[in-house]
Order: sequence, then structure tokens, then C-alpha cells
Amino acid sequence: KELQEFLMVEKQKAQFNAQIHEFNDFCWDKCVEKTGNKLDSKTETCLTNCVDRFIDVSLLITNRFAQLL
Amino acid sequence: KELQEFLMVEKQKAQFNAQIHEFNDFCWDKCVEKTGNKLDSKTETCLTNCVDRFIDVSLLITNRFAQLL
Amino acid sequence: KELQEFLMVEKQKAQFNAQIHEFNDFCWDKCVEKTGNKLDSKTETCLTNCVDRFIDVSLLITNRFAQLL
Amino acid sequence: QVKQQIAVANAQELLTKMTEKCFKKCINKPGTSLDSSEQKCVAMCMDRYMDSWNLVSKAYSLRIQRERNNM
Amino acid sequence: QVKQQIAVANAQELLTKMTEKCFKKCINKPGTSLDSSEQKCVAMCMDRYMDSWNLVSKAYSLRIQRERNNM
Amino acid sequence: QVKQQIAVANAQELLTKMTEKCFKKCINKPGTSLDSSEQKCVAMCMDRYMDSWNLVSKAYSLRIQRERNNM
Repeated sequence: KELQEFLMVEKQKAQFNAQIHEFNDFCWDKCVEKTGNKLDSKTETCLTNCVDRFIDVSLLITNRFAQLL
Repeated sequence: KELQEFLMVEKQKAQFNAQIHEFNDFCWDKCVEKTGNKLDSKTETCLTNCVDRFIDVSLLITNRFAQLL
Repeated sequence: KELQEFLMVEKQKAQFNAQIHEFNDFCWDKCVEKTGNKLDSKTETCLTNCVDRFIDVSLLITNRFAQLL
Repeated sequence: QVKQQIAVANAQELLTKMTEKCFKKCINKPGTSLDSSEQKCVAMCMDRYMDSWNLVSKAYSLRIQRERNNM
Repeated sequence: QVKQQIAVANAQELLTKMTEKCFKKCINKPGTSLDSSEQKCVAMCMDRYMDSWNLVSKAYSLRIQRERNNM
Repeated sequence: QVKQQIAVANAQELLTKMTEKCFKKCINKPGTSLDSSEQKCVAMCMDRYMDSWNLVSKAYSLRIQRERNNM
């Protein structure tokens, strides 16, 4: 039983990490133009907003899809 | 035996759907520029032709490849 | 034991081929513009260099990452 | 149950693709919230993506039939 | 049989990639049929893709050898 | 051991993505070797990609928390 719980937690962590890889891949292409000595604040804001808006779009589409069914 | 048949039919349906996802992904990028209140007839024709020409290219390449072997 | 060795060799070949598919996909987009009667020498050089530079970048990143840990 | 699993997998793939395609079409510069024009654009884009899916599905079915008849 | 399966998988992957890459290179606006110039373009593109595959394969093999010698 | 496997898988995915993204950003025309400006660009790009990963990870964690509180 403890083993099962342990495995489930590890699986969730792996899914969380996989999701971040996807977001970072997508939002990097959207937001990062130049790669200097650090990310400028405009790029940082874009990256953070990109993640939140992506989730917004995903929720909007999922909820609307559920209504259409 | 009936179970096997049932599973095979379901597997084919899943492959058919996976293929449509791929075609739609590819042909959407090729054909759809603006997303208004409906797809205009030019876009609709492009989507239908895109699927058929994609299959033509695939068959042409597969047959030619078989000849080269 | 011979079977294991055989399977391992086959697995390595499969990984080698998968790697070539990836390199060819990536370097084709980077280097090939027109597809005439043959690849011109500039394109050929670009393809060969693309593979070697890709591996260089990969090694550079992997070694630097190991140092940061 | 197999049928259901496939139906769910199919819907999930559709939702994933629509999210990506419609984000690209509608969110030019991600702001602090989805404004109403972005929301409207996403809703329309979603409907068009499903229209496109239906067209593609029909074209593919017809093609499979034609190929079978030619055999 | 394992060998054959890998060979088949490898050929299928190659055919899939060539179809996608050569459609993108040769079919600008999908019409009601593949016209002869599109067919010719696809055939040439396919040959070039295989040339490229061979070059890439050779470059990768040489690199692996060099890395082994340096160890 | 499961933890380690996931950590390794995670690092490998990160290395793969960084290699692809930073090659695209830094190697315009692949030459006979990585020159020093390309090497410097790759090193900086790598640091920025990890910065971006940390920002994205933080934004995603915060969002999950907010969604949980709203439930």
C-alpha cells in the first residue's frame, strides 16, 4: 500500500515535469528572441503570462467542448 | 474469437482516428489562415484536396520506394 | 546468452537508425532549399557539418550541465 | 470499456491539438488575462477546428472507399 | 525476425518523413490531382532525401569512430 | 530507484530540448567547427533556457495552487 502511494506520487511528479517541458518548449518559442546575459523583464513577464494564458485557453476549450456534448 | 474480432475493429478505429488527427494537424497549417464565422469554400476545398494529395504523395513515394528495392 | 547479445546489437542498430532519422529531419530543414537533380556541394557540406556541429552542441551542453550539478 | 477508452483518448488528442493551434492563432502577446476578443477568437477557432476535422474525416473515408473499389 | 521488424520500422519511418517533407517542398496549393510537375518534384525530392540520409548516416558513423578513437 | 530514473529522464529531456533550441538560436550556418562566438552563444542560451524552465515551473506551480484554492 505504501509502495502504491509512493509510485503514484512519483508518477504525478513525472507528469508535472513532462508538462513543464511542454510549456517551456512552447513559451520559449513564443517569448524568447535574444539570449543575452539574463532574460529581460519583458521576456520574463511573457513567459509567466504564456503559461497562465495557455492554461486559460485549455480550460476554455475543455469546458466549451463539454457543453457541446 | 468474438473478443479478438471486437478488439481488432476497435484498434482499426483508433488508427483511423489517429490518422485524421495527423491529417487535420498538417492540413490546418497548410490551408486555414483566418478563423471567422465559418470556413470559406476556398479553405474547405483546400482541406479536402490536402488530404487526397497527401495520400497521393504517400502512395507515389511508397510505390517508387518498392521499385528501388 | 547468444540471444541476449543478438538482441542488444539489434537494439543498438535501431537506436542508431532512429538517431539518423532525427539528424536527417533536422539538418534537411537547415540545409536543403532546392531539390534538383542532385544535392549541390554546398548543401552536402552543410549536411555533414550540421551533424557534426549538432553533436558538438550536444556534448558542450551535456558537459556544462554535468559541471553545474 | 475499450470503446470508451478510445473515445476518451480521441477527445483528449482533439482538445490538446485545439489548445495549441488556437493559442497560436489567437494569442499574439500573452497578457495578464484572456481579454474578450481573445476569448471570442478561441471559441471561433475551436469551432473551425472541429469543422476542419469533420471535412478531413469525410475526405479520408471517401478516399478509403475509392481505394477499396479500385482493388 | 527481429532484424526484419527493425528494417520494416526503419523503412516506414523513412517513408513517413519523406512524404511530409516532400509534400511541404512540392505541393504549394493542393489541387484536384497531382499534376506532372508536382509528381516530378516529389520523385526528385525523394531521391534527394535518401541522398541526404546517406550523407548524414556516413557523417554520424565517422563521428562515432572518431569519438571512440579519442577515448 | 524510481526517483532516480525520473530524475535522469527529466535531465535527458532537458538536455535534448536545449540542444535543439540552442542549435537553432546559435548556429546559423554550420561550419567546420564550433567557433568561439557560437560556443559562447550556446552557453548563454543554455543558461537562459534553464532560467526559463524555472520561471515556467514556478508559474505552473502557482497556478495549480490557485486552481486548488478555487475548488
